[in-house]
Amino acid sequence: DDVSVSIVFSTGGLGDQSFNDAAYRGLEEAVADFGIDFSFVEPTDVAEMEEHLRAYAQAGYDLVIAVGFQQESALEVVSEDYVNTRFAIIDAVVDNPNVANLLFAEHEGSFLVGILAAMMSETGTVGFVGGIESPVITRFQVGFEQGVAWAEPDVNVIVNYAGSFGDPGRGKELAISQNERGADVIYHASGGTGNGVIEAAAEGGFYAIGVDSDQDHLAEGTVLTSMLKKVDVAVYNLISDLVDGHFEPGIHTFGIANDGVGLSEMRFTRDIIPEEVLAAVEEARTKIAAGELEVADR
Amino acid sequence: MKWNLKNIEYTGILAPLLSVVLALLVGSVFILMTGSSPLEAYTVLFQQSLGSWDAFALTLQRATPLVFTGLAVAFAFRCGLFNIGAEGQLYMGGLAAVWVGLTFAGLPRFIHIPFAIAAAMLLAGIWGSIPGILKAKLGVHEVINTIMLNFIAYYLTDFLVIGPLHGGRAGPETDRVLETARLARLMPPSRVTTAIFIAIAAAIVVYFILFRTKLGYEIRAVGINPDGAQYGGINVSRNIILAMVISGSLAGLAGAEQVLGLHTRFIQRFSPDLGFMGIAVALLGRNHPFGVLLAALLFGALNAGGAAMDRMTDVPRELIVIIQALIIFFVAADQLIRGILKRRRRAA
Amino acid sequence: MWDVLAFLFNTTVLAAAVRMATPLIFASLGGTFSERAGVVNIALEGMMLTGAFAAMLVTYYVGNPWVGLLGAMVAGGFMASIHAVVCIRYRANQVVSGTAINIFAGGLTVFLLRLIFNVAGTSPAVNRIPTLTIPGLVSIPWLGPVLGRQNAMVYLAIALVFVAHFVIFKTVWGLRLRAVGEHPKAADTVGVNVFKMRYAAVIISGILAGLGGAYLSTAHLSRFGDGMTAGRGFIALAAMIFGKWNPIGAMGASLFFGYADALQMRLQEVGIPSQFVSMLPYILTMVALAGFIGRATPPKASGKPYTKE
Amino acid sequence: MKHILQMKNITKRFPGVVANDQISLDVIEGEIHALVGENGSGKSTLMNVLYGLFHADEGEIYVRGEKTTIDEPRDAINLRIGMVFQHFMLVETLTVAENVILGSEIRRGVRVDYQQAVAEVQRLAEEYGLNVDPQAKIQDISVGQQQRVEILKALYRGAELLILDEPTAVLTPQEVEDLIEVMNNLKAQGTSIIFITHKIKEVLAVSDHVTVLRRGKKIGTKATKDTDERDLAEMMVGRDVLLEVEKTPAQPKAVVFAAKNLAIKDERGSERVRGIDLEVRAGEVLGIAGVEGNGQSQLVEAIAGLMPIHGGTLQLNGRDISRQTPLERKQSGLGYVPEDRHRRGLILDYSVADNLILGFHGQEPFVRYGFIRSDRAIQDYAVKLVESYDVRPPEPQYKAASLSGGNQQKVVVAREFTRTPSFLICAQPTRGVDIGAIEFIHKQIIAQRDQGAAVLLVSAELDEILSLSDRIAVMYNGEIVTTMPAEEATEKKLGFLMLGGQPEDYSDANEGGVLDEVES
Ligand SMILES: Nc1ncnc2c1ncn2[C@@H]1O[C@H](COP(=O)(O)OP(=O)(O)OP(=O)(O)O)[C@@H](O)[C@H]1O
Ligand SMILES: Nc1ncnc2c1ncn2[C@@H]1O[C@H](COP(=O)(O)OP(=O)(O)OP(=O)(O)O)[C@@H](O)[C@H]1O
Ligand SMILES: [Mg+2]
Ligand SMILES: [Mg+2]
Repeated sequence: DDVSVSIVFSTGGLGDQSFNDAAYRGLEEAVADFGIDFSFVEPTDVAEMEEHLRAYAQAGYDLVIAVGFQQESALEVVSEDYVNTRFAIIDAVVDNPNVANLLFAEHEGSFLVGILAAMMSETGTVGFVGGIESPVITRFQVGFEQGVAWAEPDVNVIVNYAGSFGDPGRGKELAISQNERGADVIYHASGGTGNGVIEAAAEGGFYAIGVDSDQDHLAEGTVLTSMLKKVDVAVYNLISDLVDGHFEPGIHTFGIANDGVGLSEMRFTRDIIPEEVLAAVEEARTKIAAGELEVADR
Repeated sequence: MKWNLKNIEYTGILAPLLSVVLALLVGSVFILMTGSSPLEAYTVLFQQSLGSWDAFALTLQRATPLVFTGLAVAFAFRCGLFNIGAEGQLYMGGLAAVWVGLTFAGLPRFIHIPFAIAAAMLLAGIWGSIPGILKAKLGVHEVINTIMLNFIAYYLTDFLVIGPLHGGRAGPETDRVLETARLARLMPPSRVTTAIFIAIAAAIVVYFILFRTKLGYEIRAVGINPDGAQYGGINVSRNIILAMVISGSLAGLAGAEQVLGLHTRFIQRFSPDLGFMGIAVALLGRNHPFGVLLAALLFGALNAGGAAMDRMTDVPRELIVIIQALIIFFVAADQLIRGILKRRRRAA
Repeated sequence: MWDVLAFLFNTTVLAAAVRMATPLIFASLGGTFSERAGVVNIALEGMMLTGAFAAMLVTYYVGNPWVGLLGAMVAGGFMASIHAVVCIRYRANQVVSGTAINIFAGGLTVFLLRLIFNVAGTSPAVNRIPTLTIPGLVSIPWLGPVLGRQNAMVYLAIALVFVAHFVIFKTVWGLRLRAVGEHPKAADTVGVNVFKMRYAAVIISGILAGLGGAYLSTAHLSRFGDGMTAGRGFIALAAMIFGKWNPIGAMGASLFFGYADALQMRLQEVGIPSQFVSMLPYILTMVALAGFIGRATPPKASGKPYTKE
Repeated sequence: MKHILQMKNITKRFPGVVANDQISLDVIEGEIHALVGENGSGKSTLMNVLYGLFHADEGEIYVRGEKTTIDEPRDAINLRIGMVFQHFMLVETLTVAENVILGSEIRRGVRVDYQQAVAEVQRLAEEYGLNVDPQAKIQDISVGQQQRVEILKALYRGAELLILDEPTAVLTPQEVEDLIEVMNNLKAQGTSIIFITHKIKEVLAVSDHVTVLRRGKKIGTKATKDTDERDLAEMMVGRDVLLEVEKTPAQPKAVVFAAKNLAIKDERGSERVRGIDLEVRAGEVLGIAGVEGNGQSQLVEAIAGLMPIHGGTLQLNGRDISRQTPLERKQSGLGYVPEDRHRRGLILDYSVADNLILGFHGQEPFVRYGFIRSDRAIQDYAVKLVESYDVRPPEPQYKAASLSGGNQQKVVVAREFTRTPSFLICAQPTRGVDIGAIEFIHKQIIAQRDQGAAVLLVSAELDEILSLSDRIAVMYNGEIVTTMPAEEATEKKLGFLMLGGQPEDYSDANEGGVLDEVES
């Protein structure tokens, strides 16, 4: 019998250049490698989550993956009703024996970004643009701030929230305003809003830093790096484990140590970044991986 | 009690039905463009909304909040006010409900739930009263202020839900409200809660207020002819404010339903534009409470069936949105349908 | 005191205000035409979104963003003509039709994005309408930094405001437009074709809203994003009312919104939670309306379908 | 004898009514042809058919001998037919000149040539003695002036056949005189006119022929000289009509209503009523004569509590009511028939029954427990009123909007009169109402007086003032010029005073108007 996997995405849907897309990439790779049966759904609203999870469980899928914290409470209920189905949830914890919880230490990755930003800044000011303020986005922000402080204690961080994940126009204006206030490296964790941040950087001749997926190509040379949240890897591994017959419930944390988060390859910017900056990033990376450097998540 | 069905102005069930059919026909063109089968898609759409009890339960669940927001918009319309702010009022209602739901431990169910609902209605009513007061006293157009208050409500609840009211979860949401504040599910696992009864009761109460009370008489008079109403000894300002308060509190019920029933918590920006859909529901229902019930049911079915269509077919979810829009178009433009029907009849 | 003033009238803030206001100006002008003719256009949001998409699409294929603008105008006009037919010919409720257009546009743009580019969410980057430097203007102190170097569409928007003012208040067509929105039957009895006027006005409103969308996708930015109008159509609606259904008023109101927003972006640091700062433009608007503006009377026939015997 | 217009066997049906049933109408070139009939008899409908607003179900139209089809107002305009509507077709927010030229604008390129337009309107206005300010907005000018704008619109378009649908209903006596002069002028220049009116005197004074309609059917056409008041009245109503109001001398009792030093400003802050003193006693009718726009409307609205006062006091039955809400004033015994029944008097979308309780809708027995309506009680009450006030059709559930003007007025009168108010204000109580209904309403007003009500009658209709009032006050420019017993008043004298003449300057020598000639 073929293994069958289904995914319920978060309301951002496919095309978010963030974890939905990443999860889908992981699924696609797994399909290519293992030839599994699969199905997915892109809900438009939080209220739908429970019925989709339930329907997939009911339909007998071996693994049902819930993408995003929005599905936490829905999965809590459904995973109790279908104890023989295996579930996974990204970015949240549902403490049931048939649920694997995939958590990402965005703050750790953001810490590295902060180092890069602080050291690349010539003005002594860097910026952060968030989407809608929430605990997850705050993790990006505080990780970034700690990284900046660790590398260059005097560098100032300007923080703005756009109030939306889908307003690139506002993202651009926020970046311009931060730039006018001196920021010359701006990190965004704001979904589609961030496209505007990157455009502003390209136009204004300063640096932007992408998030979640590799956004370096969006403006070559302008996007210094992207903070990768490797949901694709996590999903692929999860399916691969399932195929091999050792699905493991419980909490799986993806951080620096297991390469679950990290920086992009910096294909277009590696030449611009001085050696000592990369060295500092590497130093922090190894320290965090070794547990010598602790990054707070709030 | 004599139902005043004349107000619904539906000459028959035929026209709306035909509208839906026509919308599906046009929608099938889009589906064919993606290479999927319209027949398969529509079979799912129907079966998963009305095809079984479970499906119908889902439809009911989706319809419930729309009944409230539809009634809210319709009520304001009856007083000549265009309440685009049901969305914001809904959030404020949800906010009050979740606060009461989280805070007052030890209350028995039969007190805790009404208390939470009342709080939702109160806060949402106050939120609705702001554009009402500004309109009545200063003549500021309610459309602007209701739009503005939507944004303010988003940001206010955004803040509270990750700040003072934030729960122990990863997401921007509160903890679940206390057991005693949760609306009971009628036929688990479906999430149809007792809110469905509140919705029906609300429609009846709104009908009653509008058409069977002195207050309704005055509110409608103000809506039709404020000068005439003033002449008739009706306090126009007071009725405008009151209508907005009631409208707001109805939208607040939608918030309470979502928070105490569906999600059992307040999730940041949980509403999928329920307030805005309420506008369409109200107008499709001809601003009559029973028309609103029917229109909400239609939308509920589209939502329920549409979600399943996304899951069970290859039709992308945008198409479902498009088909929903088409159905609204055709149902709204029922003159078109009537025209076709008339021509048929004449030809026959 | 001086600090505050310097901050409030900072040229970078004002320049940002102009940029933020531009899409609102286009769309609120559009709304003005439509409502002046008696058709409520709550669909500005959807028409903007369609325009934003079409501008990107055409520019993507043609390469020339000016041609993209034409595409936006056609697309906005097309959406508007649906609204027009449904509202004018079939006398549907204008608000319902508008709501449906908004939903439709949201679905259609992503549907096409997927069909054409096989992506959802964000389109590829395209060429942009250039930024212009106005030689004389740019060197004037204070005004220069604000208005001297802006995207060509900013100037287009401002120019269109005055064109619209001229059209509505000085031309034969404008006279008829105003008559049709106030008292269609009166216009009818003197031989003005009410339906034709309304069709024209609604389609113009779609064209303008489409331009507003195009500004977002091919002037301010260089790609289309799912739902990138982000409620601007509704703000434009408010601006239209705030501006009392006058082009110049609509521009003023749009600038006010833009300004409040630009100010808000620079305020997010003083220790108050970001959400409260984000509320500022909306609160300011309410205060301004309550304090200084007062009553605004819509065109009398707006929202009412016209029926002939 | 050339016909400019022949309408043959026109039939127009509305759901449930045949508004025009095989009606034929011949208008001779250069004549004034009066068209009369009760409210709802089909006059406006016939004219709307002629003007292209309604499409006849059957029948033919010949203009200047040629068969034509008129689908659009534009067709009518091209045939040089002009129409002045009963409910004005004016855009309130536009200026006079803009309204006149709308649809046939004077252009300069794409622009409207406003300068030229204003000059042209000015010229026309002077030529026909239709004085209005071309640059004023419609919303700022009086109803009489709006009427002139309507006529100017038709003249501007070169109308050779002019339809005037109840043009005099809203005019003051002087304005009527002026209009008649205009009509005669036009006739002299070859314009043919169809003239709709409810006032037989006017028919007799200006028309050459008169056609009478009743319940959608044509009763007949007569040469005006071959008919008289009584004859026409009977043709219209189908029975003998009492043309004079029968009443006994008043027996005034205690003062019911008193205004002292009353001052009122309008929304723009200009003073419309300047220190008026007024007393109305139980059992008398005090008539206020005045040219419209001299503060009568404001006076009445302020007494009813619908407009703030800026000075002075209002007393009803000895109590100060100037701070009371409109509702409290009603409850203190004030009844009010407003001049604009569409704007003030009725909620047109409400049923007749619901309109009959407007203002009392919060009282027993219509409402129980202060909140819940009793449909039974409302229905019973409405049935009774509809019957005793002869509202047609006698269906309390019909929307007020679907009633004819006369019947709408009866609804208002029924509502206000039934409550036997101690103080009753009647503003233009018979405007636009047919003679049968006028007779009825007049009787009711006298009946109220005889039951002891104090009645304040405001009317632009001098006939009405003279025949109903026991005392007459003349208002001019916000002040009461003089008050006199009705016996001392004549139409001429009132007319003189209404135009600003001082009582002491009046002599009987003033020349008479056209209408006097037909006074029987
Ligand atoms: N648009 C319409 N829809 C339905 N019925 C109508 C319409 N217009 C007129 N009627 C009906 O046609 C009949 C004739 O009305 P019409 O307006 O021609 O009367 P009229 O003689 O002008 O009355 P009045 O003296 O009050 O002006 C009435 O019964 C009226 O109710
Ligand atoms: N939709 C309708 N349904 C039924 N009757 C209508 C409708 N619209 C108009 N009428 C009737 O048609 C007739 C003609 O309308 P018109 O506008 O001439 O008013 P009217 O009653 O003559 O007004 P007034 O005498 O108050 O000036 C009126 O009797 C009116 O009540
Ligand atoms: Mg008439
Ligand atoms: Mg009439």
